[in-house]
Amino acid sequence: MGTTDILGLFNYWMVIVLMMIGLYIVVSRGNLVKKVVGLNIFQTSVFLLYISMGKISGGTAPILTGKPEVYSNPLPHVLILTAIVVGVATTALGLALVVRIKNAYDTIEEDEIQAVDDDDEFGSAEDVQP
Amino acid sequence: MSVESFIDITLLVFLGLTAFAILKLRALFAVVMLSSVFSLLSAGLLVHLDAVDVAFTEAAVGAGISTVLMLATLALTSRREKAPTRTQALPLIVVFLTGMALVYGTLDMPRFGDASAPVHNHVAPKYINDTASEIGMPNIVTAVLASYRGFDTLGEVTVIFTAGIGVLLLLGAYIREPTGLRVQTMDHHLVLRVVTKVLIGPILLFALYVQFHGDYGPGGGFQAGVIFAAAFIIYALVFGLENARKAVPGSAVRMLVACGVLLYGGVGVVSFAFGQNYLNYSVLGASQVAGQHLGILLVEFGVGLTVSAVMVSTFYAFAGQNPPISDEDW
Amino acid sequence: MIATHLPILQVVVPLIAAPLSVFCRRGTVAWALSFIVSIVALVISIALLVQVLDQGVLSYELGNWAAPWGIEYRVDAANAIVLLLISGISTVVLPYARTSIAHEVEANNQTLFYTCYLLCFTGLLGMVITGDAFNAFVFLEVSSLSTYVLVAMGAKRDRRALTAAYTYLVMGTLGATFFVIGVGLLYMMTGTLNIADLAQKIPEIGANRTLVVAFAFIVTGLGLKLALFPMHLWLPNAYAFAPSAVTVFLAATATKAALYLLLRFMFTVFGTGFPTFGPALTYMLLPLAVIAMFAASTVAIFQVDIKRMLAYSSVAQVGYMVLGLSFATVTGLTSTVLHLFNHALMKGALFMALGAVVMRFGDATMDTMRGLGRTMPWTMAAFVTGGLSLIGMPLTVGFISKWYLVVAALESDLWLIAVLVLASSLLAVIYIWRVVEVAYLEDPPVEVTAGEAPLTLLIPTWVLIGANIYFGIDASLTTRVAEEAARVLLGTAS
Amino acid sequence: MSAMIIDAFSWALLMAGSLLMVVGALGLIRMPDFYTRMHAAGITDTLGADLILLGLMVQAGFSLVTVKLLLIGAFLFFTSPTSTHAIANAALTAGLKPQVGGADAEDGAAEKEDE
Repeated sequence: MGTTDILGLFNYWMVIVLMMIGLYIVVSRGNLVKKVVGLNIFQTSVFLLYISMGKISGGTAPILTGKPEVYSNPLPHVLILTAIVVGVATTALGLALVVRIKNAYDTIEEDEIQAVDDDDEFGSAEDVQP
Repeated sequence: MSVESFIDITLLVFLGLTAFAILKLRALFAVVMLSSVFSLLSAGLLVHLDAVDVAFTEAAVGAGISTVLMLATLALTSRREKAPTRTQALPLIVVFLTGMALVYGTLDMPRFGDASAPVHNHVAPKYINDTASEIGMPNIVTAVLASYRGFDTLGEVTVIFTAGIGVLLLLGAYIREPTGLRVQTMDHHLVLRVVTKVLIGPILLFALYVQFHGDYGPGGGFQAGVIFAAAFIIYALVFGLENARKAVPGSAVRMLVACGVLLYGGVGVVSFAFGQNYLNYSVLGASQVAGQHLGILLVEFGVGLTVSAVMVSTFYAFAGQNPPISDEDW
Repeated sequence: MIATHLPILQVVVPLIAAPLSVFCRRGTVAWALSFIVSIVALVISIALLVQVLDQGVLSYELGNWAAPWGIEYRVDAANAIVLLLISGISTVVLPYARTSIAHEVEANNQTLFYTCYLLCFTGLLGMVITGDAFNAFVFLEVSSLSTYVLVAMGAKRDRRALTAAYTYLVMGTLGATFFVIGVGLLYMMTGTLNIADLAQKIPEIGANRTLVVAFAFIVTGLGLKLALFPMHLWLPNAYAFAPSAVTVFLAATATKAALYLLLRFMFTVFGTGFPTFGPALTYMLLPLAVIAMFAASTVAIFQVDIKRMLAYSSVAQVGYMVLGLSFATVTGLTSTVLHLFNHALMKGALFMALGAVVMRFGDATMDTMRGLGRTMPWTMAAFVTGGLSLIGMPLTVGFISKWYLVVAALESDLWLIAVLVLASSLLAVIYIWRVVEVAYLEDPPVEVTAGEAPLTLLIPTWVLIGANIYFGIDASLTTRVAEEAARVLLGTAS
Repeated sequence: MSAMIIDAFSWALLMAGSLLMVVGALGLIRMPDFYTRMHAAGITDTLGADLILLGLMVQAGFSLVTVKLLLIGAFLFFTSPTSTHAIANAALTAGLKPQVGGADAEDGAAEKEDE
């Protein structure tokens, strides 16, 4: 693999590292807010992956100027605009759920919630309402 | 190494460091601020990758609205993450394997910036070549977003609408009557009051500029909606939620949320009357270009309306919660 | 004239109804709107199915932009049957939901609940009907986001609905993001997002590591969405704590729509000729499917909450569906599509019966079920019939899909698998019998005064039970469509 | 020739701005308590950002871009002092005392506020 290859793929590899950090936060952390942050990082990195593939060296933003120019690919931009909206929608819902969970359980740590639930289930037959 | 790749690499390394710091830190306040920084840095990278519209949106959403929502959540929950107790081996292995799979996948990819990649030579050239004659506006992204792939955008509006309704369902029922005590108002601060008053006008103006200038430059309904909502949120923060609710009541916001989607969906339905397929804007005007222009203007307005209304109603829902922590903790 | 617009009307009618329902002042009005929309959608989907069986593939170009540039709706036998399933189930669930939801969801949330339901309905229809990979993601997210909210609405009954919804949100978003990564890699290699166009381009490229990874990510992402073992962890709690009507709707449609997308991507986009296709099926999907059948069924046996028991059973049933597709033969795929349809009927009926119990007693645990055979005879009769169908008794739909599955296994010379399918059915006998035993052989607790469920719950339940028996006796229609779907997916349609 | 002078001038402004940014960042790390850190951070928002904007304006010449840059400058002119004020005020309300004298008690209080 030559230097051009490494330079040509560095962008993608770095984006993959970002994605994996995000993914790791989601799967390894027990704090519900932190998980949402992790999801955000994961998704934002995927956005970067898409936009990277649309870039043309020496190209410009796809806004017509009337002069003959090389434009970068507009389609990934459109897709990612949509995906960003999906991302913020997910974030808003996730956070709303976190707030409700806090109200119901008085904690936002996964293992503490689990402990409370186990108590409920095995401690008494009835569910204790908050 | 060219300046181009230098900027690229620097930003990516910064992003990596930020992400790593987010992983390591347990102070959630810092985590949220860093996630905001992460978004802003990626917006910078997006500009560098020629995706100006996306960068605009990422800055407004990631560094703006998401951060506000996260801060609100922290205020209502807790600000410190517990030290992890379980073993981290399995997640690490899963993540490592996933990452390796992706790296393996990059080996046959076209190289970064390669103009001969399939991406640039199949579907995309039509957009670049024909937007001028078929849609008649300089911003290709807006043209593709609102017309060629307009249905995706209708879906996108539906997604944000869903989120708005969802947050209302989850938190709406729990909104307490505003007491004026719980929700901190800051209007006794002279500086904040004056500056806010000075700034809100220009911010709203800027939102309108972004909304209607989207055909020519970066911008459009989504970004405009977020900015519009931001102006409103500043007002609510400084002058109190009750005053904001007086200006625009929650029930009105809820109607506006629906109106935007209806406008977008309705514009599409008009095409039926002319025997054309759904979302064909050409029928709206005398010529194709005129029709497309009007159609895009209308649907972008629908997007802006729904987005700003959803953001405001989401903010109302979060801010209307009874914070379990005292004001002094802030 | 309207006939040409049917594909888009299928999605746009509920999509526009959703914001309209926000304006309804009362929950009942919103409900009525949803019900009307659902009936309209059902009529449209029947018309579409008839058209497809008549004329083959229907294509609808949105905004009149030609296919790979604009977004295309594409209806063939494979998605027409899923559309019919979704709108059909919705039409049966809504009358049921009215009583059940009024009971389980806060009064001031009723209107928005139906808005959310309509959005979920829209999303499911949209992701199934579309012929565009990215558009599928957008509508997948519409359905997912609304699903999270609908599940969380169970919090009035049990706060665990909130954590279930949160887990579902995290796992679902990961799944969707994996799917997007896969689609992105496909786009990178082909330059197109149109499914038909992708199907044409991919064989031209030949052996390519990026495409292999794209395949893996799409299968994993959708696997998360359809709760393929071992990615099913979100499902049991989500089904157990969601409001009953939501559980019925989700169990019958949500995983099915994801399974359809998986079929579409695996068979239409990549195709059996794709280099890693065979190994992925033989070494990944087939073993996972078999493990799912046994592991999930075994876990189901030990559940105390019957709703959760049926949820685990759903994971096992997904195993049967994936097993069918892993043979990659016409009979195998026919069994998958058949089971996709049939399982919706039986799980729908079973969860409806349980929903009636939940409404009367507040929960549906082993303890609650004691003596229900006497106090709620019709509900329990429905449960038993649905259970028999789940086990695979002749004269029920369960038998038809098991039959095709076993035949498909034997056709592929996998007699061991055929034996395993039958053996795993015995596990279903055990967990259904446990409930039946308690319900019929034990006495109801003395203090129980609750009687039979109201007719508004019983009639929809028995409609589904009726469908279970009808399609179990006369399976000619379903098998015909399923076979046609299998041929379409394998690209051997006449 | 004149183009080169303009270029050099603009670069000088940009470099000066960047330098101030670095200094500000350094101060943010090195200063002992919350209020002094804010003091250091103030440089980045005001002179640092303004010099960079000015450098860019010189690059752009008399065009629409310059007008936009001016507007950004005006916006920063209003917002950064205000946000600084709000932050400092919040810290004081929350009971964070400015550190006076010895640097031993470093960070304890400031760290808490940062979170």
